Amino acid sequence: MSTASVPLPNWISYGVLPLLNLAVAFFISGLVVWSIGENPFEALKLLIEGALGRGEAIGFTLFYTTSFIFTGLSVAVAFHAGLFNIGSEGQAYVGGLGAALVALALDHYVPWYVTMPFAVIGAALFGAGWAFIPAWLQAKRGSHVVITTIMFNFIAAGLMVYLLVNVFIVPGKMAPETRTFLPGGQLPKLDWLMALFGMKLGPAPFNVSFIIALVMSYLVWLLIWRSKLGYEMRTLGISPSAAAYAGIPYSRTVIIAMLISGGLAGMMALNPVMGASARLQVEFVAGAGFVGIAVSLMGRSHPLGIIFSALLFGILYQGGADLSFEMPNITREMIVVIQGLVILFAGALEYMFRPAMVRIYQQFAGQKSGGK
Amino acid sequence: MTPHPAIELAGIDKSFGAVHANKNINLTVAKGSIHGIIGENGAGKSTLMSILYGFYQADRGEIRIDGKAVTIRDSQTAIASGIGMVHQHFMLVENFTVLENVMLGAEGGQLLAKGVSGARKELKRLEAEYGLDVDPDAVIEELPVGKQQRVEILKALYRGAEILILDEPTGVLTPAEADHLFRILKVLRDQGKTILLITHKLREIMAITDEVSVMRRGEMVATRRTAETTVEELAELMVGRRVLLRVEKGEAQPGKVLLSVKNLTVKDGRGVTMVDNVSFDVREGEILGIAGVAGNGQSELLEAIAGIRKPTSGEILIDGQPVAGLDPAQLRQIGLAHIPEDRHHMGLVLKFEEYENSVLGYHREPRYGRGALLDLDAIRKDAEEKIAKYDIRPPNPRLKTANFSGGNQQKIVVAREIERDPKMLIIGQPTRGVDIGAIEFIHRRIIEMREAQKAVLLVSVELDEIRSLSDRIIVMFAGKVVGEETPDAGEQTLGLMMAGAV
Amino acid sequence: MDYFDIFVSILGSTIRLSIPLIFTALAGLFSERAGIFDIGLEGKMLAAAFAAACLAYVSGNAWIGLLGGIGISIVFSLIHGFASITNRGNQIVSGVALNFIAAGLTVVLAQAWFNQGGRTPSLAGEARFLPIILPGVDVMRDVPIIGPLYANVISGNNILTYLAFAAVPLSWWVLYRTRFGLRLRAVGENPAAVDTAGISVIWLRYRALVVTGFLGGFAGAYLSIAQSAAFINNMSAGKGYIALAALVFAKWKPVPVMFACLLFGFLDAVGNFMQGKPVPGIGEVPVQAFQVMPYVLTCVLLAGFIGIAHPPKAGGVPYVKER
Amino acid sequence: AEIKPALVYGTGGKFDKSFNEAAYNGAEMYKKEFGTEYRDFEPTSDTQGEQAIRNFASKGFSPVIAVSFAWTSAMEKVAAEYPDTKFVIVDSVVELPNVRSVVYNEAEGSYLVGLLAGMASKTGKVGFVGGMDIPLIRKFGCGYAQGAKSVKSDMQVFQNMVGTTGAAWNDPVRAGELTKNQIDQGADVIYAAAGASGLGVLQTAADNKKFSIGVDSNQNHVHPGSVLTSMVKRVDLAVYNAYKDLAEDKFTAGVQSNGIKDGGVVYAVDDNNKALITPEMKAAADKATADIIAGTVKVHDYMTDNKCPL
Ligand SMILES: Nc1ncnc2c1ncn2[C@@H]1O[C@H](COP(=O)(O)OP(=O)(O)OP(=O)(O)O)[C@@H](O)[C@H]1O
Ligand SMILES: Nc1ncnc2c1ncn2[C@@H]1O[C@H](COP(=O)(O)OP(=O)(O)OP(=O)(O)O)[C@@H](O)[C@H]1O
Ligand SMILES: [Mg+2]
Ligand SMILES: [Mg+2]
Repeated sequence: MSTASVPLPNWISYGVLPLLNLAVAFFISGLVVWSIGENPFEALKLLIEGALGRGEAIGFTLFYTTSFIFTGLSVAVAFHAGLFNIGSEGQAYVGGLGAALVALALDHYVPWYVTMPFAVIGAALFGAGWAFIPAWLQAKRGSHVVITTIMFNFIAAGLMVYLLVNVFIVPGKMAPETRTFLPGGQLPKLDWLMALFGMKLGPAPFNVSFIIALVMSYLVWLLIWRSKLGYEMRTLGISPSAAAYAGIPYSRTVIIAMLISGGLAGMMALNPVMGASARLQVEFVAGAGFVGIAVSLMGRSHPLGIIFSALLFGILYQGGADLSFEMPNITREMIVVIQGLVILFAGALEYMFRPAMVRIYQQFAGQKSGGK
Repeated sequence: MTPHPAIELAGIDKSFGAVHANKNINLTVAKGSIHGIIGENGAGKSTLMSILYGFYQADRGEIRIDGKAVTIRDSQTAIASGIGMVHQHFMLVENFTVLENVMLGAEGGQLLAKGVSGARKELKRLEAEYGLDVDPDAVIEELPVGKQQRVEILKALYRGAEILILDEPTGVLTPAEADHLFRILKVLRDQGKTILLITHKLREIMAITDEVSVMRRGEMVATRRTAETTVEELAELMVGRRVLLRVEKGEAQPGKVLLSVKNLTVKDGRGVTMVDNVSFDVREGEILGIAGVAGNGQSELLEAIAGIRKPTSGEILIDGQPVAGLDPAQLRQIGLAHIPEDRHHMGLVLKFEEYENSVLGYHREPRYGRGALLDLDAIRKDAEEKIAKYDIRPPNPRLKTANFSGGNQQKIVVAREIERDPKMLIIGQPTRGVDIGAIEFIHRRIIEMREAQKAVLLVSVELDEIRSLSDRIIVMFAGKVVGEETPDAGEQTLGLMMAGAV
Repeated sequence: MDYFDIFVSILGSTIRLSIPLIFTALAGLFSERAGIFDIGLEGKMLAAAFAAACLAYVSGNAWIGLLGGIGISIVFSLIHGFASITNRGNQIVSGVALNFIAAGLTVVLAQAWFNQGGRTPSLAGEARFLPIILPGVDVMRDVPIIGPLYANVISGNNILTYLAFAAVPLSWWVLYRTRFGLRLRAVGENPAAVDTAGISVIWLRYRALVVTGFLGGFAGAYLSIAQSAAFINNMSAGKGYIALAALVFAKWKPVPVMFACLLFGFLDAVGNFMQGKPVPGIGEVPVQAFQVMPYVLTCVLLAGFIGIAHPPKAGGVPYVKER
Repeated sequence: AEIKPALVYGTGGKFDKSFNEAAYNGAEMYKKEFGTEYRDFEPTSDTQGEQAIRNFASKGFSPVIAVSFAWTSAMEKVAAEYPDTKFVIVDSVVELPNVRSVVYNEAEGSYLVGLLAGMASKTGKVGFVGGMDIPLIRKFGCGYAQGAKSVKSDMQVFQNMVGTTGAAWNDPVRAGELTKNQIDQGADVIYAAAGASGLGVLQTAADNKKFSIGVDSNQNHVHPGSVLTSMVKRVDLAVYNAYKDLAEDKFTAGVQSNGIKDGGVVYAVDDNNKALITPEMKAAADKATADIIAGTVKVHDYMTDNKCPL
């Protein structure tokens, strides 16, 4: 009890403790791997090689990272306003519709760099739109945003499939997906960036949306820690009663926070839809919205932390794909397990090691002061 | 052979991190007596009682009940040792009936059916014996606080408590309810029960205790027979120096009416009328005090004026303009500052750094940043100035607000609201949980506001505070204004009004 | 097929689809009334379905499968308790994490053990809970109205169905007529009151979570070894969340919980039935519209358009002793 | 010559007792016969499928077979990147010089089992439960309905889809519930074209003592006596032949369309269902087969115009 209030320096709170939690999550993942009869160290080696071994692998890793930065930011922005947005998945899905509509409309006429800003806006608008109803319900009716956003993930899946199957499908084609965008509707790959480091990107779909993601990270940082709106969101997130006292309008702030969150989730669609497959496909989000939760918790809802934890999950996803390729006994769902363990240890059990850490720290600090 | 004392505490010591809440406490309480414990906020009274009731474990020291050393590990062992406690905040399940609350933890078997009839009988007996009447089937949240407290006492007695601890039991009671409580306590004592009474009200100590102990900064500094001491001596023992009971201030120079409340009615979330057709004016250069027992609508009134709560009907005028529809931000813009009752939940965001709290509510003003962004340098500089001027310690705007003490936290709020140079100031409980030095400082600031011809509306449950600061006093009871008095009105008069007896 | 037959058919379908919801919602009832939010019901159901299928397959006995489902579901509950009671972590985050772990681990293990693409082998005979034909069905069948109802709705369900309906009054009884129930309801409203009454809040909440795990195990087992004959990747398909919505709708009371779950089951059944059939006055409605119906309805319910629900007061807040 | 074959399954998983399992059986058949080891991979998402195909290609595997239309765009990309590698895609068409596209005329196969269903039905009502609602599956349903109605023009055909996302391939509970609905409405033969969800259809039909029809692989053994027959797509042959052709240097690219004529789609008869197919049924099916081959009976392919003329 008494240790709960002892302040720890930031490098422990934001550095050592998350890493410790992460280590435990990985340790348990290793046990799972071991229990199904594979060598966890071998698996780790394969995973890291698969994610970082070659230029192409790094390209894939960064491709996944890009998606996770967007969804991580999405979850984080809502989190700062005290909202747990589990709907990034569905918002990204609907965001893909916005991006695709822009690409389909413009790709015949203009080059990609003209399409891009419109696509960013389109994706963000559609993602935000999908977040609006849960946001409104939370703001005005007090319906818990956790459940409504989960429901909206399901509804998004129904809606998108309906559109793809009945509206966008190319006649005679099997897969429910739009036509392939022309280069005017595609985001170019970042070969040159990789070449700068003397690596070849190969076919990896690492593309311009990575840069958009970095820009968004900066903007989110600016929003949360430097803007008046961000200040209001944080106030509301920590203490709704203080926000009411300060005259920060609850409904408006909740809705704006969710709209920004949904917009960021929607932008995630740029990466797979316009950057990789150049078409809108069913289920293209593939769980990235849920990964965003883990990314945001790992990264302590700070854009810089999010970039690093998105990279971590990028490595996990790419390396995991390669791992399951090399060790067919380990299916890709192993990544979902690791993801769950990270959320458990970095999120729900984040304080588990704090008391022990406080004791160690106090001993250490005590020795130092005792020495003088 | 002389009987053992009911309670003996020897060398009790307890720290919370750096806070040394109880230092080597020794205390002896005779059986069949009422023993008072007094001390300033944070002196360690509640901590000591919590140790006795098994909520906390002492770091050192021994507890003897009836001469036998006991280790009180948890509330269960405390109950088994015959100790009952009535907490400052009632420990009742609000949507349960009285009977269910009394039975909770003493159900008398796996199935409820068996215990219920026994419990009813026992409640009847206790009612007859001690005059503790409550309807066993009433739901707690529908009972007035005085009755809720009786349920707490019944709970303890039902478990066979021989020792009863009451922590600030009268803070929420009207004088009449308090009198009723004291009658009950005397009956209990006469039946041989031992009572430990924590209170801030020296008058109550004098009225019903047999002995009184004084705590200061974690230490037990004195124990006196009540009959052999005086209020003045106790006050001095408590604070460690002579106490100024009145604040120095000049004649009031009231100007034009600045704040006017007309027929205001406010209902709470459940539709219960909390403020009932209240009207009053506050002029420039005067302090209007609102006295009343906590929970009689003062909080809701303040919140309605501050724009946090929507009034159901009636008017609020500032400078003659109706403002009832405005939100707190707009009200700040027209010069209304608000020091809220509850700094932890309203006035401050405890997880923020100090400087972030120093602009809470004013963060949209151009001097703290143009456009959409905040100018952190300007805010920090501003915060540093306030820290210096208000002697906020430690003087570090980057420190987390939760790490300041209560008094200093209150100063952060006061500095923010007063330094804005508002036209009018509304204040709730300005010195609750604040140490004596800070109290004097804050009182001086409030007087200065009045001297600068601001309108000040002060709500406090501390009659002394109201009487020493206000130029006029209105009393609220059950949501209504029951009368207006001058500060010279006798305590008795005000007390009767607060009880709704006028 | 006349309207009455349709009605009977939909009613039968409603019951089959409601059972996992009833078990799960009752499971949630116990943890939420004790003040622990449990968004991890979905994961419990999934994990239990997997364990039940595995054990039923290995042992060839459905009851052993059921025990396995209950066991793993309780383990999940206890982890949730460890995070949210012992370590005072965020209950929603913990629940979400457990959902992920269940979704992933079931497939990883199923693949490693059975190599069937994340499924368990099909079960047959004793390894499943088979429909029970109640006595007198053949005699009753031709009685108008009651006959078809008896034969097609009341009879012909598996034992878990009957247990689900028995669990409703039993839950009510435990909650309102036993000491455990009184304390459980109290701890969800005001844990401090329970603590000062000399009852351990932690132990009480853990016990509530064990009950949650116990009931969650039935839900999972129903999916994999009664309703179908194997565990399939993600077979809970959001039912845990729907059950949660039913719980809110039912204002955390056992009997209304049953009716709320029946309502969701009914919607699902109607949706299935209406698929590909024109709706009078509207024409053919896309299947997706029916499929998203329960989710839309959940949002409508949560929005309080049908009465506002007050959750247990202490729900979601870790208990810290006040000073 | 020695080859280094690889196989990438669809997202339903290797042992779905259906489509993917057929491909697996083909590869196993080749392995047993020629002793050549092969590598296979079960992707669970679209990006992953593409990566797997590319991984195999880059590691020198050839031919790389990808079963499922879901890998169409992946195949287009990867095959262009590795022009010297041979690829095979099943259920879709990729027009590249190093790709063999194997497609089936499921409409014809479904017509045949529809005909059998119509003859086996005592109620005059039959059912179809599809997996994910996509044109390919509607093509199954449409062919089936045509076959059933060829028996009796007022034959009632209930058609349901399990879902609209990939999860629909993996939801036997809902599939079973849809089946039960159809049974309640009077259907007594139900055709499942729903991947792993189909197992729920077969199960429910067996539980209710009705007939079901399996798909892709021969599923007659799943519930002997209840599975009337299976509409088999010889994906196993496609895999086997691709390996064999390359090993014998006879590999050809281009579209390989398999209908009734070439034995690419058949209805399965084995010991498990011999008793269920009466001589009349067999005769009718044989006649229909001949008519289709001769062109006197034209089975409409839903995917040519996204319509079913019924
Ligand atoms: N759980 C705790 N953790 C840390 N510090 C605590 C805790 N409980 C009490 N304290 C500190 O211990 C000291 C004594 O507090 P206590 O509540 O006993 O005072 P008190 O005399 O009852 O005051 P009051 O008159 O305000 O009720 C204070 O400084 C308080 O802040
Ligand atoms: N419950 C607690 N948990 C953690 N720290 C506490 C607690 N109570 C007090 N402190 C810390 O102990 C120190 C001294 O507190 P102090 O007794 O002056 O406050 P206080 O007057 O009791 O405040 P308040 O009455 O407003 O709660 C401060 O740093 C305060 O933040
Ligand atoms: Mg205090
Ligand atoms: Mg106290």
